Amino acid sequence: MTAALSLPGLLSDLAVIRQDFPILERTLAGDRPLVYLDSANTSQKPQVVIDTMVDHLERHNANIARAMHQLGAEATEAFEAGRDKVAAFLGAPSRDEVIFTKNASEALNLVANVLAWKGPFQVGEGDDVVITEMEHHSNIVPWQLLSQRTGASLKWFGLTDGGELDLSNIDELITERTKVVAFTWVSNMLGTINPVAELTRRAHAVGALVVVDASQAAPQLPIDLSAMVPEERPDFVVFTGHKVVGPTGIGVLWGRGDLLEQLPPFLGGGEMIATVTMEKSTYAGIPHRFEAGTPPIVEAVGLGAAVEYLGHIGLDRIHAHEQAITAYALEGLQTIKGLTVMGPLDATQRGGAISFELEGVHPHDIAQVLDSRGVAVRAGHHCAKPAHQRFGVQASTRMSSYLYTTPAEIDALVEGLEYTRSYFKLG
Amino acid sequence: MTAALSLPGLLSDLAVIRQDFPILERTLAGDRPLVYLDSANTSQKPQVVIDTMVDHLERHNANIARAMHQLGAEATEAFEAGRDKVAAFLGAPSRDEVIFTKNASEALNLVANVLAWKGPFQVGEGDDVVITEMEHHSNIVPWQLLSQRTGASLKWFGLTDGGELDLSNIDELITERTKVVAFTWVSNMLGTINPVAELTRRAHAVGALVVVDASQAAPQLPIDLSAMVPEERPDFVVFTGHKVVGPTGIGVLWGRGDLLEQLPPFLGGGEMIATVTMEKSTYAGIPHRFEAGTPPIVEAVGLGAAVEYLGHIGLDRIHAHEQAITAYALEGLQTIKGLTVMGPLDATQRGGAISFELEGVHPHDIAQVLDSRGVAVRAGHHCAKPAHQRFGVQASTRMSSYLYTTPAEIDALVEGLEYTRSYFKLG
Amino acid sequence: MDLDALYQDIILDHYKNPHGKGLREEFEAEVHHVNPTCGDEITLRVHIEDGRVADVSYDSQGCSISQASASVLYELVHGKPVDEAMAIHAKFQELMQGKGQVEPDEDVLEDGIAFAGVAKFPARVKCALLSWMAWKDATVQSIGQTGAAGGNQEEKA
Amino acid sequence: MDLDALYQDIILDHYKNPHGKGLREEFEAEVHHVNPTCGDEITLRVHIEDGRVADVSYDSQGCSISQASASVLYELVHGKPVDEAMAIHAKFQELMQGKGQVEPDEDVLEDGIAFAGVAKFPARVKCALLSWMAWKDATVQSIGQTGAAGGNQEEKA
Ligand SMILES: Cc1ncc(COP(=O)(O)O)c(C=O)c1O
Ligand SMILES: Cc1ncc(COP(=O)(O)O)c(C=O)c1O
Repeated sequence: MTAALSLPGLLSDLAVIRQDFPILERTLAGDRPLVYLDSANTSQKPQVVIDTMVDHLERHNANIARAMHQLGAEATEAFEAGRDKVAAFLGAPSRDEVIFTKNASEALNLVANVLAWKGPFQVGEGDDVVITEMEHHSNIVPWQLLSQRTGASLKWFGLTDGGELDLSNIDELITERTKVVAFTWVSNMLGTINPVAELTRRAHAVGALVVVDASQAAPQLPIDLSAMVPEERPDFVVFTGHKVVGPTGIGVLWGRGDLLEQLPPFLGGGEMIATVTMEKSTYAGIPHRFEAGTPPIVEAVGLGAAVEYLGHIGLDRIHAHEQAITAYALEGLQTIKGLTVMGPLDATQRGGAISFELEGVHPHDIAQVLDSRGVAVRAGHHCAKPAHQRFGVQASTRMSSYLYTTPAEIDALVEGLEYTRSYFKLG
Repeated sequence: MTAALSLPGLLSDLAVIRQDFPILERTLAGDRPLVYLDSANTSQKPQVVIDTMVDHLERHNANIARAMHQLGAEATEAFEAGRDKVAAFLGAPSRDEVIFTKNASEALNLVANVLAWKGPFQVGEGDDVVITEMEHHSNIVPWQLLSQRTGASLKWFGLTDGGELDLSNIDELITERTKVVAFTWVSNMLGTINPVAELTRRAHAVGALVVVDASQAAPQLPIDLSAMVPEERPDFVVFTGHKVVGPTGIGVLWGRGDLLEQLPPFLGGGEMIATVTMEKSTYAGIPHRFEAGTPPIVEAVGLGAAVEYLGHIGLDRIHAHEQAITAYALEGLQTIKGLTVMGPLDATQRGGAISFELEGVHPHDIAQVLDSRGVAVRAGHHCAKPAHQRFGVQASTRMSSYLYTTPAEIDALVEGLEYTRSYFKLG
Repeated sequence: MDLDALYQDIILDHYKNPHGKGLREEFEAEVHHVNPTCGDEITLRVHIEDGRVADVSYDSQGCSISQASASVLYELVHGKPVDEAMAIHAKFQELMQGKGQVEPDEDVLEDGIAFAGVAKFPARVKCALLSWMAWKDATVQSIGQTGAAGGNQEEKA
Repeated sequence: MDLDALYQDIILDHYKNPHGKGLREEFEAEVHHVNPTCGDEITLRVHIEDGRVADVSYDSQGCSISQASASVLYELVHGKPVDEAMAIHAKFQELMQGKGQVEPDEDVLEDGIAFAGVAKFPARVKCALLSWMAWKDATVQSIGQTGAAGGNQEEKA
């Protein structure tokens, strides 16, 4: 196979974009160039994100809101500009609906946790929470904890053999008892893109809250919450900074403002209060109500630069690039004897994470051999054990591309897999 | 007053240390050099912390634990080395007892939150939780929420007029009903240093858990948990990265290993599990059990560099420096007509945050005038409303120094306060 | 930073001699607003009579800007028809949120124009707006209670 | 990275033809261990008789390293006195945690010396240790049950 540099949809300025990512120049042990195909795990960072963070730390560092000196004003402005940029990135109806958490997992836990406490949306005995078999553990365990702790029942959408949600029993799953429906927009294992609008409409029809895990969607699909009709707009949307070329230490919870205003507090402390007395405390308005303590300041500054960077390139173009690379990869992978791709096979209907099995070699061993050639992929359960169990496997190998991935890197993967077969003496 | 560059205890290499902090070269509006006296709010960052983070992002960035490629191994090693460095900084009996959170507030909430759930330490009706009137809101609100949600009673140590804990009714406060005693090591408002060993011994005698907020202690006092006798060693110690010359987005919870092992999980998700099935999940051992989702990776790397930097200078020397500057500041402040310092007046018995009132000018206005001269202080309630209420004031002005503070900067503060008096035409 | 742009004499005068300060007995609605960041507080009562702001009485703690702003608020709205007072409120808010780019209208804002300088200090804008937000909140509540016309209830903050 | 240092022929042989695999009926303790990072799993049973490791039977899923390691474990400990088996365990663990700096003792570790290369791959050390940790856990439990001497219970991981 030869590098098809002219695949339709490929970013025309791919070579220039790659120059934005200093790590791509690294050579690894054995003088191998890095072929990074683990972007669904975490993305690499462009220079502008790093430089923006450095400039903040070297020139504008101060605590925010509470500090009224010049540095404090600069830091506050930079931090809140990060919120504005994230709001724009999501097309959020209001910037105050954007809450910074430490990662996507905390954002999901925040919602699940506050629903355990007294309030108009409290979940309890007799209520149902519905999730899916393809969720990341971070969108499973919080709901398991919620149901264990409140007596609510946890229900699951199953999966079809093709890796789609099985909606055939939706009427049994989404009923008047349903209080929450939580699901991933794009699967981090199967790549499946779920029907957000349809599921949301169904859940809203029975008065359930809808929580969408957009951790894998935000990096690659254009999102415009304002453009969604209210019945089809989820109530909460979550993503994580480090997968959208931003830093670790920051995640985002977007929530419908009127809902957020009615939820009980999550973490208590500085910044989230209106007033504190020994008898009782009252809480600040959103977003601060859910941001206890010093927030991830330099991280919000970095995340702002990150989503702005993606915006400048254009999410439509990034999406097209991902589709082109994914199609090319699906094609290449299927040339390999004994290799089975899990999840949808049509690149236009899926995200860019491709998990597969190779008969006769365990995923760890595949990843190890690939690594010896500089090709970085993920092996294991990808924090999606129930989905693996559904397909009767314990682990798989996953490649995942991003806006800096080239067809030549896919070629390197495919060649590496051929080499793996020969290394393990498969016929 | 003239700059006393030879105060005993002052860091001998202060001029060199200042060069490590790029922000100290900044000039502000009006070409004023920055005089940063807001370090109790957040500390400035030395170049080595910034550079270490940049190097990580530019060369070693990957997700940890789950990634088994070379970058993943490097990132994991760098992250876990951060944990080792923090463990060494605290003298922790075991590195696995060091849990990374997003800030000190989350660490405190973690403890308060898990005590609400079923387990050997569950807090409920009839139980007491004891805190103090000088706590930061982040060590108040979590306990208010816990008591509201479980029916436990919240009790408070009061304060003496001198700003010390009033221990006269300790026998009524710490009883067999007491399940938790939580208090700050060093007050962020009054500067008071609390008797950790004594309080811990008393609390342990009745079987209560002891939670110490070391957010203001960790930056300036040498801490050696291993050297403490078990009866006097707190069960949990909390601090925050951004106050120890580290980045935002990371905090630390140290907890006694056998306790942590018995506590129910806090946030659920990736990394904190042993196995996940649709029926049930089991959880990983410590520290991962309490670190759901992608942790603050680059932040842990930065924090590691930060505590190592402090360690190289020496916490003893930093402590002596703080005491020297604090003594010099207390002296200077008291020359100002109408100025009253709140909290202990003996620099050897207190931390480096000094809150004060100036008759006839509101703290915001003081801070504003000082800011116009480049002097950055904090004005307001410093997230310690109950303590302000105790002293019958609604707000105060606070100066806080750190290892880079010079006597000349204290002079600038004192001169700025004189100018404030004249600007507001006080006689 | 030009301190004098912030601390205009008018502001310092109102700070030292606040107009209308103190809580008075006739009112339909009382509100308590705080600035969570710094802890400035105000308790404010509004009395509406015949579609007019018959009285605004308040007790407050805070910096010179927040105190002077409450005093100017009192001067500008008491005795005015609710509609007109609301329009003044809108003008003042526009001025405060204009980052120093909005030219104040002295005919409408009178002493309030002294706050034009405050708009250049983002951290102080909240101080200046505290009493005004409290007033609007209380006024909308008063109108709800008295059923008096003229208030624009949908605009409730 | 030197792949051949990791995938020694001995390892690949044990992987393809694991010794002692399968769960057998005689046992005092059964444990289930997982590697949370990657999901490798093992169910392992230990049967102690007269102070000896009469049998180690297991069912496991995982990579070549973890599978081969279980097979080598079986070969090294079954039939040995518990004390001696524990000593072998200690040696193997030392080798694995030695970052490639520990020289393996072939007299004690036999085929286990092939794992010396694994110690240079930090991400794979856990794979190699999974079955060994499970074995120790189960053995300590078995001894607790049978009351047999010789086990070092305090050392429980
Ligand atoms: C004594 C004390 N506790 C807790 C905190 C909270 O720290 P953070 O805001 O990083 O959560 C602070 C600082 O703000 C503090 O000074
Ligand atoms: C679909 C999905 N949800 C949630 C997460 C959790 O994100 P984080 O680890 O940043 O909390 C991830 C990534 O790990 C993911 O892929």
